[in-house]
Amino acid sequence: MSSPRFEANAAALAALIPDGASVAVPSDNSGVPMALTLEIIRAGKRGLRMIGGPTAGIQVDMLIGAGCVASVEAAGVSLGPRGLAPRFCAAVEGGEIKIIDSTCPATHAGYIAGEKRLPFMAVHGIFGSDVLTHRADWKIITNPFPPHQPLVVVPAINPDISIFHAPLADEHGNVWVGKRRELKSMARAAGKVLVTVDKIVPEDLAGNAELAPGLLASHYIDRIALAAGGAWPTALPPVHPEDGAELDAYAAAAQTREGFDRYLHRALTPRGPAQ
Amino acid sequence: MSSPRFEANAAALAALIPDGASVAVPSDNSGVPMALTLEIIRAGKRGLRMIGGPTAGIQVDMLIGAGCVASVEAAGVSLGPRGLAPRFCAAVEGGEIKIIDSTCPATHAGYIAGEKRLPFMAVHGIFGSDVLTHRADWKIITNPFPPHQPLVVVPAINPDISIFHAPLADEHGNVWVGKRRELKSMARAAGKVLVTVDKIVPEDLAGNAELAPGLLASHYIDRIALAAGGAWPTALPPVHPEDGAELDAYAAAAQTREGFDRYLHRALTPRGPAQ
Amino acid sequence: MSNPMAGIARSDTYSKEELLIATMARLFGDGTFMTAGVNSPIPAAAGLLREQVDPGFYVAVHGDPGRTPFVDGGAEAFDMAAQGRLDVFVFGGVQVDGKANINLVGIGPYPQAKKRFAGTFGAASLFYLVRNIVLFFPKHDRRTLVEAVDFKSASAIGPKEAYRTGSPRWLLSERCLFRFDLEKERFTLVSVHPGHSLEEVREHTGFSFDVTDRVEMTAVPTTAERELIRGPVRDALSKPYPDFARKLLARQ
Amino acid sequence: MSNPMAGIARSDTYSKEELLIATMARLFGDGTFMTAGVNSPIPAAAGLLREQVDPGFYVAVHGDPGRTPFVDGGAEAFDMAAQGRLDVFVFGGVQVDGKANINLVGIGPYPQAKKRFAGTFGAASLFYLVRNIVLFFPKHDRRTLVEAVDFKSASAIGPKEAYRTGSPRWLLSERCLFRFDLEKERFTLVSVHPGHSLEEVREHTGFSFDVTDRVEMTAVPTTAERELIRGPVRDALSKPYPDFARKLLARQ
Repeated sequence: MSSPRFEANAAALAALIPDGASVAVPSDNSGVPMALTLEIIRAGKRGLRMIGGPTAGIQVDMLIGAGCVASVEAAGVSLGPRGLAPRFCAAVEGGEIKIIDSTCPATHAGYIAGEKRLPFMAVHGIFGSDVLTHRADWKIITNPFPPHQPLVVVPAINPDISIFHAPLADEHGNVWVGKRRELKSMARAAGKVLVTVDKIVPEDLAGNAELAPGLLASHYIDRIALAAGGAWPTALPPVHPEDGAELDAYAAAAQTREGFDRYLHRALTPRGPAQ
Repeated sequence: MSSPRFEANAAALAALIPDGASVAVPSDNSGVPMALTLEIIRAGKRGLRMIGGPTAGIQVDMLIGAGCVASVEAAGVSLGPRGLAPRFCAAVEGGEIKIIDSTCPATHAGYIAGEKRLPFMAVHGIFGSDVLTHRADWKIITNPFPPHQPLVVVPAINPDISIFHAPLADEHGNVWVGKRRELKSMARAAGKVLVTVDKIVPEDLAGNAELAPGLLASHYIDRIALAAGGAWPTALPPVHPEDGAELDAYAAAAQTREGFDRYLHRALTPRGPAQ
Repeated sequence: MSNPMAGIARSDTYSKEELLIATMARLFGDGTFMTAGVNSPIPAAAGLLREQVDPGFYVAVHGDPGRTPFVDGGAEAFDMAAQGRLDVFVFGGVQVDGKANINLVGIGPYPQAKKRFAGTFGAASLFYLVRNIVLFFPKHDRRTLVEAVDFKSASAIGPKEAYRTGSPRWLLSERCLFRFDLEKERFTLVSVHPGHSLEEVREHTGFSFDVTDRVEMTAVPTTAERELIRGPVRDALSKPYPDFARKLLARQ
Repeated sequence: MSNPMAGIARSDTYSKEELLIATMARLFGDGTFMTAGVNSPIPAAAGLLREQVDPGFYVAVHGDPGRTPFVDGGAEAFDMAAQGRLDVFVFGGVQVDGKANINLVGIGPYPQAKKRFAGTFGAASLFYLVRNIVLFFPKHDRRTLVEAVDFKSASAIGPKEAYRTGSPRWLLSERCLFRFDLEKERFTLVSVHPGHSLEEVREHTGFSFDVTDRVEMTAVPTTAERELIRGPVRDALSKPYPDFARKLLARQ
């Protein structure tokens, strides 16, 4: 059975993401790999096709602002309580990136189909929505069983790469994602899985009955790197809350191109929560 | 939000199962509610339509032997390492019960569709199998997306009642099922969920980050009863292994009608692991 | 922070926000489980108020980890909704039209909007699943309540045979309350808030709607409701929405 | 327990079981992940032997909680198989026919069989998903290796366009080893075990099969293989299969 390789740091993971790759990322506060994101920006990646899990936030906004992104497929991109994602909105309004609008359960269905290698999955509702109108890749079919009602079906999502940050891994390569079950689907659906973690312990977590249900087992993971605090400034439940001041600072700075550039320059220079 | 009611004992749960109900049960060593099973037998339930999770073992064999069962839908019914399920095989050979053969991932797909209230779900393979030939309720469809290959689809399974035994519940009604994720699907797919547990603790387990991923939350559960050792003699990982001697005794006794009746009489008389 | 009351319109005995909270909470009467989404302090407050009035009611509040019943990640809420277990959800947006379509995506053309917003989130699916959907558009003008939204993020107007466990039922604004009739695909005015009028509502509404013989006035928050809002509701709200709790629900 | 060797057929240097284990393990050569199902001591032993030879190989053994990589319940293994992550699985049954169909359900009519067995388990789906499927029917006679099974629990003969990540590749019995050709829908005899012959195989096989110019003899277990079987394999097997480990793999 394959085991993930441990890399020295997030930069080594970023190096494994080719330009133009489709990259699945978690919704905010679900293990957003912010340290890895900075390394992707630092490495100057281009043309990434981001896929939300099913939404996205500061991470994708930063990647867009840094010029790494060609398209975003998401049910929503925002800074949550801090309002709109400024670089995302500006890029869509400016026609600089392609936006592929989705709706949350459709994206979940896509990942679940992807995880099962099923070609499609059905989703309730969506009729009448312009999301459906603009998704040439979604279809309305007739339930093959009585009462033969119409149903929206969406194709499997199988991203080239899934990336996320988790609180804990063990030396065997098992990663604890806790309640964020969609990370399991996103990982299993992906061609490659790159994970940063706060901590690596020797104990085989698969043998720990309490932690096992929240594990993504080692054979789904390609590379792991230690990046303590790698989700900062987003929250990483249950380990730490968001850094509200830092997120406020980002939301304010990113309102303008210049402000964003200044923020990014600062973020790329000293690095991480220690500053 | 609805919370489950706590009942005094397994007998009170058995009383809630009407004759003729479709009843989903776990595969062996996945939380088989044996104490509840004895109460169902004691209450003289009839015409139950059992659905495996996706397989079944001693529990369904006993219910068949006791005359409670009209039909079994399962991917397999056996005593595992102890060989065939004698009362099941005799009842099928004698035409006393209806057997609806399935295959494991099709049953899983049925429960997952049921949990999502989707009318159907696709399953890989199965082509050429006589399981498919004899399932008038399964269909071959064409994938609506390219390459438009054929696919088997199975209808949702929404049992009237799901029953299982779990190691732990809290006073709020959350039940810890650990790694047995299919129990979550089976519960959410069901009209009613009846659970016995080894132990009830005051702590709100939903607030325990380590245990939460293995929880079936209270709002999916209708009734809970304390039944310490309620999975005995089957294994309840991670709490206790199977009682091999007792399972050997069952396997030997159930080879004949008379042996089964003697075993059942003994099992109904003093009760449980304490004897 | 020097003047926490700044900018808050008040009547003598209740604030505008308190009226909206109390009115919204009454719309939740037949539910037991509500989810309050991101950026939704008033819906969260209404849910918390309803909890105070009805011990069988529970609201999961986004942003309060102590108020989530979800243990299986992001997909669980949508499965719950499909199971008919999600009774109440409050949706906002940038536009709503006379067929209860809402727009969360953008103003102007698509995809290159003149003004882009966050996106549809779960609305397109939940419009068929949540039993009692309240559309909450406090800003009530002809740019918000429009004849036809620029982008239908979510619409309840689908095939009759489609699986459905719910739909939009209410539209609450700063001026009034409408009820939505899915069969007729139209809103009916239920009541205008104190200080507002039918004529004013017509003037500021971009879609046509039905009116009954006699236009009611929205009931003002009772003393009991105001005390609950200013006490336990405010306390519970101070965790996910500290600023809102402090500024808008300050004890009078 | 007085005579642990009782009833065990042995050649001078290896037992029948050791030959089957060593032969089976060689069929796993290009895999990395195997699952050994319920009641499968010889497949489990073969997997454990392969692990000793190839550190990249891993076998999950049913009945040994320390040897399971599954944390998401019963469905996970089938998803893994669909992902192409399940390289090796060994299936048995009550009948196998010349098209590699296997019967796990019953002898005689359906559903009211003359002799009912447990059921199909996951085989109907896994026949399309597990890359390298070994059919293991130690009892080699015309009642077991039949022209057409009474009930096709699992068949690999499906539409060419169907999703497929694997299929049956081998049939191993007490007498010989066949390779299955999915295109031709036929078995080819690969080798007969020492002490057996082509004529004997023909006599006891109910289906027709292809033969190459020269019938090979199955390679006997090497000294190294035997030492591994009698050492670390036996030790690992003693947890899930204590009786089998004690009786059949006793050190000589």
